[in-house]
Amino acid sequence: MTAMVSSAGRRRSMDVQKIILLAILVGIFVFLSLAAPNFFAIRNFTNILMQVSVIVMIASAANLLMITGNFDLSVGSVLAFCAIMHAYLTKQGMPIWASILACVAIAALWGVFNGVMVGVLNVTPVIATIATMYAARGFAYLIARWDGGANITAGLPQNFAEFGRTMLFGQVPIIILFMVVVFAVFFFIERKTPLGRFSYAIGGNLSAARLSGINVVGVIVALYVLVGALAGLCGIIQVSRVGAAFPNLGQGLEFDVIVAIVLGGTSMMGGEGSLVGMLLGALVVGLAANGLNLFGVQYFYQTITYGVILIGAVLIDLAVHRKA
Amino acid sequence: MKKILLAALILSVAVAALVLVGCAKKTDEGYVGGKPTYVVGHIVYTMEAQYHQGIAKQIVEYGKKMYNAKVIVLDAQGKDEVAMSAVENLIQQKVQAISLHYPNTGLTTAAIKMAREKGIPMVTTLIRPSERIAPHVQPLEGPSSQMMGEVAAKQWLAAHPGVTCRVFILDFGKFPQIEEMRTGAFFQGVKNVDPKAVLVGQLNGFSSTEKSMQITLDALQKEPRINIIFGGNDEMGLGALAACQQVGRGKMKDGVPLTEVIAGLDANISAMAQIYNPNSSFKLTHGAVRDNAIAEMDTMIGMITGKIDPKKYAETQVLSREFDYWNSTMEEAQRFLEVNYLFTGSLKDEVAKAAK
Amino acid sequence: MSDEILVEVRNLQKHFPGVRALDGVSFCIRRNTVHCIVGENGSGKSTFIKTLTGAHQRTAGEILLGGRPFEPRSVGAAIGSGISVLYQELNVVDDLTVQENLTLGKEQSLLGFVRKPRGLEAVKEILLSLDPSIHLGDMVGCLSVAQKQVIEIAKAVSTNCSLLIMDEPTAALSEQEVGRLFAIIRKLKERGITVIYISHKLAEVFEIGDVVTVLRDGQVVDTLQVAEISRACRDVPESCLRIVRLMLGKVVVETYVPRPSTGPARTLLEARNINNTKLRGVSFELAEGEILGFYGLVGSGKTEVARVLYGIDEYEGEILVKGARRDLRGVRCALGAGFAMVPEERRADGIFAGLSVRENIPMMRIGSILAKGLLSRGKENALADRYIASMSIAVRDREQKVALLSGGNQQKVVISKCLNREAEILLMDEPTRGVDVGAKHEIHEIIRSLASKGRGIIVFTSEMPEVLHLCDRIVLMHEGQVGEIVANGSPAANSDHIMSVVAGGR
Amino acid sequence: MTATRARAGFAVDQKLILIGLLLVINVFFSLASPHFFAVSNYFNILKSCAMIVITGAGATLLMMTGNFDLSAGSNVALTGVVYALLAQAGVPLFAAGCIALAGGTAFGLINGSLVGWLNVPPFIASLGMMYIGRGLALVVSDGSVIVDRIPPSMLRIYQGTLLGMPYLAWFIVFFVAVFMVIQRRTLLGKHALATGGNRNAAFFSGINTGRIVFVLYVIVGALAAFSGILTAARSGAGDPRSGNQFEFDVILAIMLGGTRLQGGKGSVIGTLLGALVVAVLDNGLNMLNVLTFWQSIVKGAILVMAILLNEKVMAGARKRGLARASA
Repeated sequence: MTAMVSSAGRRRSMDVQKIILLAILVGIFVFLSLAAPNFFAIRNFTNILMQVSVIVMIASAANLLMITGNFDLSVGSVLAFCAIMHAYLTKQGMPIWASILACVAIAALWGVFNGVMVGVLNVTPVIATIATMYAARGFAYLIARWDGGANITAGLPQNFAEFGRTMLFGQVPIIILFMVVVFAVFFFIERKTPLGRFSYAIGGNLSAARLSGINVVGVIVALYVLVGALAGLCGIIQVSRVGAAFPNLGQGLEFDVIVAIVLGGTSMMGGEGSLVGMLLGALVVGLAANGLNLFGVQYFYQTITYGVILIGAVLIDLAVHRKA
Repeated sequence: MKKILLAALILSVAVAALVLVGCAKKTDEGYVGGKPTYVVGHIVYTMEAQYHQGIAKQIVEYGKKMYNAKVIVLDAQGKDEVAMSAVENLIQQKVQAISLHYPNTGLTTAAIKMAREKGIPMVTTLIRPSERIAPHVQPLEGPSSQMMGEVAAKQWLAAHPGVTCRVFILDFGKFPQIEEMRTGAFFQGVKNVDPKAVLVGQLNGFSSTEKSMQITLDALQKEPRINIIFGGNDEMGLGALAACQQVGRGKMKDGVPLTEVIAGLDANISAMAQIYNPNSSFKLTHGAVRDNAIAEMDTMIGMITGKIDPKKYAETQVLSREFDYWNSTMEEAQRFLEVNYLFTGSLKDEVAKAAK
Repeated sequence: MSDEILVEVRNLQKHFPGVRALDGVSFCIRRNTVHCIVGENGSGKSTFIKTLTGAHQRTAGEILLGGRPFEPRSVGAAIGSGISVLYQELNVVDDLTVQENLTLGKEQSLLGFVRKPRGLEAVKEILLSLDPSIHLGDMVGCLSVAQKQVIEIAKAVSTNCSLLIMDEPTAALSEQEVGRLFAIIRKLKERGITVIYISHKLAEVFEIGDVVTVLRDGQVVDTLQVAEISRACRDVPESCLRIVRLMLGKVVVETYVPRPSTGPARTLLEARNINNTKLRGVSFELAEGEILGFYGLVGSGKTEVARVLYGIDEYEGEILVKGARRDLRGVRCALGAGFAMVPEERRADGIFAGLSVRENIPMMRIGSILAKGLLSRGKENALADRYIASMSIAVRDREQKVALLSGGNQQKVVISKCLNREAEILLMDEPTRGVDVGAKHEIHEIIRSLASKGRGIIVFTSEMPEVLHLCDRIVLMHEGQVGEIVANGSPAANSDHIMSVVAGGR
Repeated sequence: MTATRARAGFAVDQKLILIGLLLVINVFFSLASPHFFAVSNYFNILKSCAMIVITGAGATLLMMTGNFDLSAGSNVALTGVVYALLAQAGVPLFAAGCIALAGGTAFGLINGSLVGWLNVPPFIASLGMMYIGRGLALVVSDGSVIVDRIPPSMLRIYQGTLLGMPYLAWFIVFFVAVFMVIQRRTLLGKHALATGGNRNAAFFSGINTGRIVFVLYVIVGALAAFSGILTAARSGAGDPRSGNQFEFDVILAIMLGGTRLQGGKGSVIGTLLGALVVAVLDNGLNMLNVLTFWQSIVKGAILVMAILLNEKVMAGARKRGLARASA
């Protein structure tokens, strides 16, 4: 019950949790390959990766953020906002590269906004990011409206739409490449850079971090900016994949992200967690969804399964600890 | 400290207030004689969908032009509680009539009764309430959906004789009336042409292009032989198209389906741009925006002026115009968009862009 | 009556994976005595308590409570049978009033409704007898650590417990408060309560203890009558070291040795007329290679001085570092100005419990392990090993979580972290709090050697022996002002004079 | 002694802000819209936030222990559907209501067991239950609104009035009062605060913190179930999609009311005020005919402002030595 025991226990749990997730993953995998039609096919694996890619990309940054003990509920809205913004700008004839830069910059600004509210003004992350969530979504719809509709679909440069669906070597959708790159970058950040180290420190003991002269505010703002920027980037990628921009893009994304992270063993209190765990978590969810769709199961049952997996994974984890 | 508090409070409230006034203002001008003759309310299921926004705009425009009426538009945000308090809100604002679209048929009935107690007549639209006690405006979606099914099947079989139609459908998650008027009717149409047609799957696309794309990808994984896809609205149809193109399908050669035929619903600009693009496989849609809005407005005014009995169920049916690559011209589509979605651009250019 | 045995421990064993925390402990505790348990960190003291209070389940052995076998399944059970514990991290709810805290868990209630507790007079009486300055209506959040302790003691007493266990209760107290606490303990004895008193400080053992049991590596070294030892001490002073020897196997006698001053040292730090809410006109100087001590009672402002110098609190006045005026707003500028601090609250402000020793040490100067802007594992390991060796930190390996280290070693990690900053001026707030005698000695040595390397060191402490043993000059604080600055070794540097200054200003 | 003053001051200040905020926006809307300032409209406002307040009253205590329930919304939907199904099957409404209540309570029971006994983190436990509950609601109703053969008397709870005041308003008064008493006067309230304030302290005082959390989850489950019945009564139908994001509105109201997510001090009144602020905003903005998208933006702004002011007060309280000033 003292700090020592519990924290020690949690550290051990990290790896255990990863193993459990891996087990679950393999379990679902084997089951589906046996039971589900056309599950076991290269194209389906790229398909699954493609579907978790957005989540993984954003969660890569959000994972570090949660390690500091904060989180961001506004990613979905920021994604939508940038999607619309990008569509709007390109439609007005702005060159694509310029528009991409502009939108990512704006997304980063949303991040700054979150970071300042949380880091400087000490607004609790829930409220701060929910507020941003409302605001960004609202503006997304407004921009679409100013453009004269509920969404921006017509008038986008077509070649850009094609770009998002490019297949590398005719096999791998380009978005998977993006995912791998982003994941690698953050894996590197987590292990190799002061930013990563400081995130653990801040989550582990805020006041010690302050007294050690770590620039707490800087780190938190930086992470919020990274999350925001990635959300924006994903928004642009989605536009290019879907071939149109809708303000309701990325609805509920914030949850998929947090679920992936938490399933991966990052505690919401911060101080511990790992990118690999997050990836496993995301894959578990993605795999389950894919399988259920292959079976053509009504989404009623899909939601139930989602919940069962969530609770089940944690329960197994706890059960294992009771023994250990 | 107290000072800081007070200052912050007043300041931020003031800012918020200004924003409100700013956007509240512009709705209240341009009426004959400075003030509207009638004030009516219109509750939208959700402003998210282009279709519903379109109807809202039409009602406001038409109401102003035709009856010098002010239309207060409220968004139900797809939530029961919001919808109900929207009704209460309109009653409070003493509107003279209300038009309501909400899929919870029980709620619409309750709303009608509540408004009636306060002497406010109400017209429902698109989804019929559980009790038929008030006028209702209904686009004839059923026949058009069926017709789309038939056309789609015909075109597919023409291009691929002997290949059975395998249909995949994206819906909103089992709404009976949607089943009857859209998805069911569409598949019926397919079956009329190809009795052996099979329904591969029917999943919820959450009326989101993004989600529909993912789900369609899985569906194509399950059954690559899918060759007809119907999206419960154009957003979902576009999602299906995106999915097909992602896996290297979604192709046509001058209107000859190579991989599959996709149909949507609502007939909005984005759909049209694809329909008249000879290379994409999104080829059919139907919808009624302006006529629906006009019917709603006329019914409301009719009830106010006593020409229509607000207690009697009378269904005003409006045609849901069907558009497809083969049987309707781009000019018709252009005109439809201008009239219904207040479209100012040129469909030809859009298509040209899309076809690039 | 007073000879009756309250607790008898027979061959108690507690094993954790890999560790034998308790390895066959046996001894008796007589009723109505103050039974001290001493031993280094990690000698098994806290494990013993946890087993006694049912927080841990013993591996083997038995405990007799009042002659009957005692097997507490839970903390609740232990409380039920009259055992209460005063832990180091205080267990009071800040958001509740004193009264609510005292009655917490045993409120009288009717159908779940809290009734105005009837036994209140009793509680009030107890509280009054312990510390009259506390009122039942106060919010506990506003009380001092000592006062919170009193509340916990009062609570224990009011649950008419027969055995009260105190785990290093004086760790966070000033001498004055310690005195008051001892008075309270004596009162408890009068009430017929037996006290198990766990401490590092031998002086306390001598002052308050009746019997002392020495633990080392989970085994009982010996159990002695304090009276005998102290008598022995009076006769043959050397034998006073016996118990120390018992505890450590090595002798520690600290006396101040004025270090040869290498000529006129440069002034490192100069504070002129520092004022803020707590401080009034504080001025002092710190020379290179000097150990400056700040001594005073709690509330005298010594901690506030530390906070000002480390940029935590705002202040008016001048602070010159090496003659240059520095404006210390925020920790980061203080660090920039060449300060580094070992904070008072090790757990709360010092260590990153979840991280390994290796990860902790470079935290204050990440640059020291960067290669081309990236963390270099090689450098990091080297750094960690260097400090583990030089500070003789007892760890399994550098990857061990700091949470799992004993208090003394945690403190060493904190100090290493601070040293790695390589700052010219070290602020050490209670550097040896909650550290066992051996480690304390080592830490003092480290501080001296740093000073001899030319660093300026300021030690803020509430232990007079520490000041007298360690510091070259002593700043005596009283009510936020500098009472007097005495050079150690000078006749003024004697405990009576010092006490009179810090207590009465003159 | 400053302590007692500090405490009082703290409590008052924080409420004052919300009350002040409420006054300001009320005055503003009354001036801006001719229809806003009317008894009937205030009844509308109360009706629109009734479910949030009712559930929030219990959830406040739960959050004081440092836990929260994301599954409330799903519980609302599930209960509503079950209630409607029973009514449809001809079960007398009262009986149906009781059964539905029992069902919703069982739902809370699961939450409680997961968090209180099995130590599953509240976020995961209740989020999982949110999905499960939503799914179940859709399954039992087969995704469609349950409306046929529902006795019209079902609407009465929502639309009926007593002494000129809607039942829902009475419910608000009742539940807020009850839970104020529970919070201030009962063991449960005290122990909830202790559990959130300092778990160890509670534990060593012999309080069974697990049980406290468990009980509170059950209570919240029951309250959410009751809200579900009211929701069904509002539309005279069971809608499996109702109560979507209900849990956020609840948590938002609670946090606006000054209760911390981490637990510790909290107040039911605060929750009521918080819910009112949001409800008045929604209502007033609709009165001003503000475009829904602007509404969400303004709402976000006001939220942050309220919390910021709370923070300031907290800081002030800390300065006055309420909490230990830490570096």
